[in-house]
Amino acid sequence: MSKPRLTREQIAQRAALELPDGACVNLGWGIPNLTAAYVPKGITIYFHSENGILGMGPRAKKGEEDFDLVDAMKVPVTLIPGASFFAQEAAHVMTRGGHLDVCMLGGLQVSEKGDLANWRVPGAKGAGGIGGAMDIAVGARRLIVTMEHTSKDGARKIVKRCDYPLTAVECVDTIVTDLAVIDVTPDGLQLREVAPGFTPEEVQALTEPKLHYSGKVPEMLASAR
Amino acid sequence: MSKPRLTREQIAQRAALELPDGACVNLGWGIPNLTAAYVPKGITIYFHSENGILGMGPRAKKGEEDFDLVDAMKVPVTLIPGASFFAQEAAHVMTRGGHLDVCMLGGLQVSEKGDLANWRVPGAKGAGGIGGAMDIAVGARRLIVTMEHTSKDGARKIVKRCDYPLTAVECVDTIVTDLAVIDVTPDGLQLREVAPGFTPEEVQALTEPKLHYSGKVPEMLASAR
Amino acid sequence: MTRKSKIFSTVDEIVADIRDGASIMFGGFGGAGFPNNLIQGLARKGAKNLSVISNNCGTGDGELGILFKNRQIRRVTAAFPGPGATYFQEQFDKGEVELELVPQGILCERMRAHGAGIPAFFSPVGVGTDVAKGKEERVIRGKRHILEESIGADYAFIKAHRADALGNLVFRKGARNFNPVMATAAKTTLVEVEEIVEVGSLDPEAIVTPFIFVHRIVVVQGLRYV
Amino acid sequence: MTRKSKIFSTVDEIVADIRDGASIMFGGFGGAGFPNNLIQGLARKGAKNLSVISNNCGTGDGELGILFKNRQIRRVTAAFPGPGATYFQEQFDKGEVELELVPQGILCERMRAHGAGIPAFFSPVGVGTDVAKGKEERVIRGKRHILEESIGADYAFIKAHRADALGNLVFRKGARNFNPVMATAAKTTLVEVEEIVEVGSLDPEAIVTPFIFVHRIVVVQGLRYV
Repeated sequence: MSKPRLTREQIAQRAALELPDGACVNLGWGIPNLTAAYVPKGITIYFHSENGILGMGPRAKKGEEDFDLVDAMKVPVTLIPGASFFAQEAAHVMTRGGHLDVCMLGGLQVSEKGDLANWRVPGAKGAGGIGGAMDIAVGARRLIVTMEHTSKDGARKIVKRCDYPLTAVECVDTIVTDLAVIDVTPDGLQLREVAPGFTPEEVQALTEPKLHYSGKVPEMLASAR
Repeated sequence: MSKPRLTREQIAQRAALELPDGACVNLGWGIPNLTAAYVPKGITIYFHSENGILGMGPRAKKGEEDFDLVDAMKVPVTLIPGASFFAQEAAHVMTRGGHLDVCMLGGLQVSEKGDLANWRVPGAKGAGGIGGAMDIAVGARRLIVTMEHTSKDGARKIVKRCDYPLTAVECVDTIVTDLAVIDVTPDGLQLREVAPGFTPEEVQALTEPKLHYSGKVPEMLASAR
Repeated sequence: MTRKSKIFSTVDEIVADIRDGASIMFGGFGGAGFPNNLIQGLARKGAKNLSVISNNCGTGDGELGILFKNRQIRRVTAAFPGPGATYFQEQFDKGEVELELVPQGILCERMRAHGAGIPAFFSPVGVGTDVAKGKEERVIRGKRHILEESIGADYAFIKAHRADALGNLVFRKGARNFNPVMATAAKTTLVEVEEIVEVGSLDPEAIVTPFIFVHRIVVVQGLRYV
Repeated sequence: MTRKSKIFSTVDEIVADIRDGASIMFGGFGGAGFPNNLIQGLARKGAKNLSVISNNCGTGDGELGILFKNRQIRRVTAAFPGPGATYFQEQFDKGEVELELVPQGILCERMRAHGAGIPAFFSPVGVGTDVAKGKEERVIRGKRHILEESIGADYAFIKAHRADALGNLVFRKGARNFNPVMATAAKTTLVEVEEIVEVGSLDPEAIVTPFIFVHRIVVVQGLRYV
């Protein structure tokens, strides 16, 4: 299995195609955060940050950073017209209250039912940290998990039942990986797209629960290469 | 018993002496609302309104009214320096959360334990209305009830147990009436002052629960005449 | 996918889809911050059997009064219906309209909870009073509390001073009152504003209601009933 | 009775009465809005056995780091201690400091509840996770929720941009973060500000934290750890 999978950048690029024009969107650490750079031309996304910003623009240019204007990853950003500042508590009224159109989080494991584990590897050293992920996972109108399809040691990350500490239960709507786009539905996991060069059978082999699909499964969109 | 009692204005005037400099204060309908006019010279009170104002000044002058700047009684008011606007929900964080130094409410009945009934006469027509009184009664750091000592038909309003619908239980700290100033304490009602010309025994006769006092009870302060 | 503008040209268009039986929150307090144009539009539209949430129940024909006059309202959740709410009071006395009377701060808090994804909370307000009837009571940290449930609605009708074209809002003085919290608690928030300004021209530090809570905007001269 | 000014001349004076065992909230997120001068003052003061609430646990010696380095903190409630919180992580691994790990929005909400007089609320966040351990679970409107209790503190240490002499506050951009909610949830709120202005010169519509929530003010040049 040495065929090239999508890169992290390409996963982000594909994930960006899930964002509708005008959406209010929160991006988590890792691959989700890369997505901001790939918003298709002609649409405007209002990025939300837990510290109380709606309407973040691109990273600040070198020399133009304002360290009071940072995203949740501590990166100095900019604003787009229509942006606003508010308190952290109000930012989480937006997350938990179901006001954000789309949220993207990284994942360590996603279960068949859409349970997400993304904040702690069992047995890892240190205290771990939850941050805003649990509020976001519970409240997002649509939650997209972007991650590699398998772990570095080849373990399957899309599983029947998560054995890592959970972030939230039954919260994931769509999984975008380096091998596939998969929707979590009441009838199980629906394989929507496969990475170019891969077959549904190959993706199924790297996925613990059953993937549902019929006929030819489209390739992950070309613009994502 | 035809000796003159204090007028409503005089009750308000006496109640105003309970306000410390710099206090944040909410005044309810009726006699409490009259108190604002009697704040002693040299001190500043920041009046709070449930619609989201802290730092109300006097009523607006005729011709200078701004009907977006009204108190909870719908009266156009003014602001003093340091005033701020906020939402109704935040105004009640202040009431219920214990942030207001002093609140004053009118009363229909107050019990020995400091229970207050002030929003509905049993059997009255109409739907009644609670307004902000319950949040205020529960949250005030110090709650002063200002009212006439007896009802129009002579019934005692300071009672062992309220039989009118309650506003809140064990909430009243001090009662200022046209006959007395009474503090509600864990040891019962303490008679602090009596109206000029009245004896403690006369006030006790018009008060159902036992009033505690020792020695000579001072007259309600002269400045209140 | 083209994004639809939130701006409607007329009051009648902005309320055109309100169905019979809808639940609607109405901002306003003390004569200030009432979405009176939206209310008038709803009166013309004539949707009936409404379940409404409002601090009060109108003053004569003004504010919510016209909707009671037209018998469009079946049920109301309010803190202070008000002696001036003549149509409401008449119908209440005859048992023709249902009332849930709620302490004002708790009314705010129940809406805020809904907007914040909190389904219920314990409150010290109303303990030992009629408000506690039928509610779970629990002693927490030695104090009695009752359980209050969050409250949402299909629509919020609110009034703001200024909006930008995205729906960021600022209010004017005491006219802010219930409007911001209602915007967070409804599925669809309709706002009437006196002025609409360019996106980017409101100070991001001073925006009170971010546009995420606002779905439809109409610019119209304010109506006030004093 | 003469009213005391809220303005202190030095950081050391403003923290002078903080006792061993005090509970303290600290604002700040992502390097912005940390009351770093107050923290340094507390480090000099040396109060020990502190119970603290903060989104994170410092970065090296910066932010809360110095207090962990000095072993002044016994217990911390945090959402994201952070990999850069070296002193905290060392002490945590050795079991020398107690940690309550809380989802960030719930941390905010528990503080807001405290400030709002709400002792507990049901939350959908953390259901079925480690966060739910030991908490009451209840199905409300068909969804699982857990009961979360409010959280307050003796002191809030916060950072604002500008204050007036009464303590009305405005913040700067993303430096607002946890500061306003903490101001509502502490018995005594200490604020460091970059500038103090005349009472009446802040726009009443744009004040974020009304002075009622602020008890002590010190003007001091901002300190930042990037």
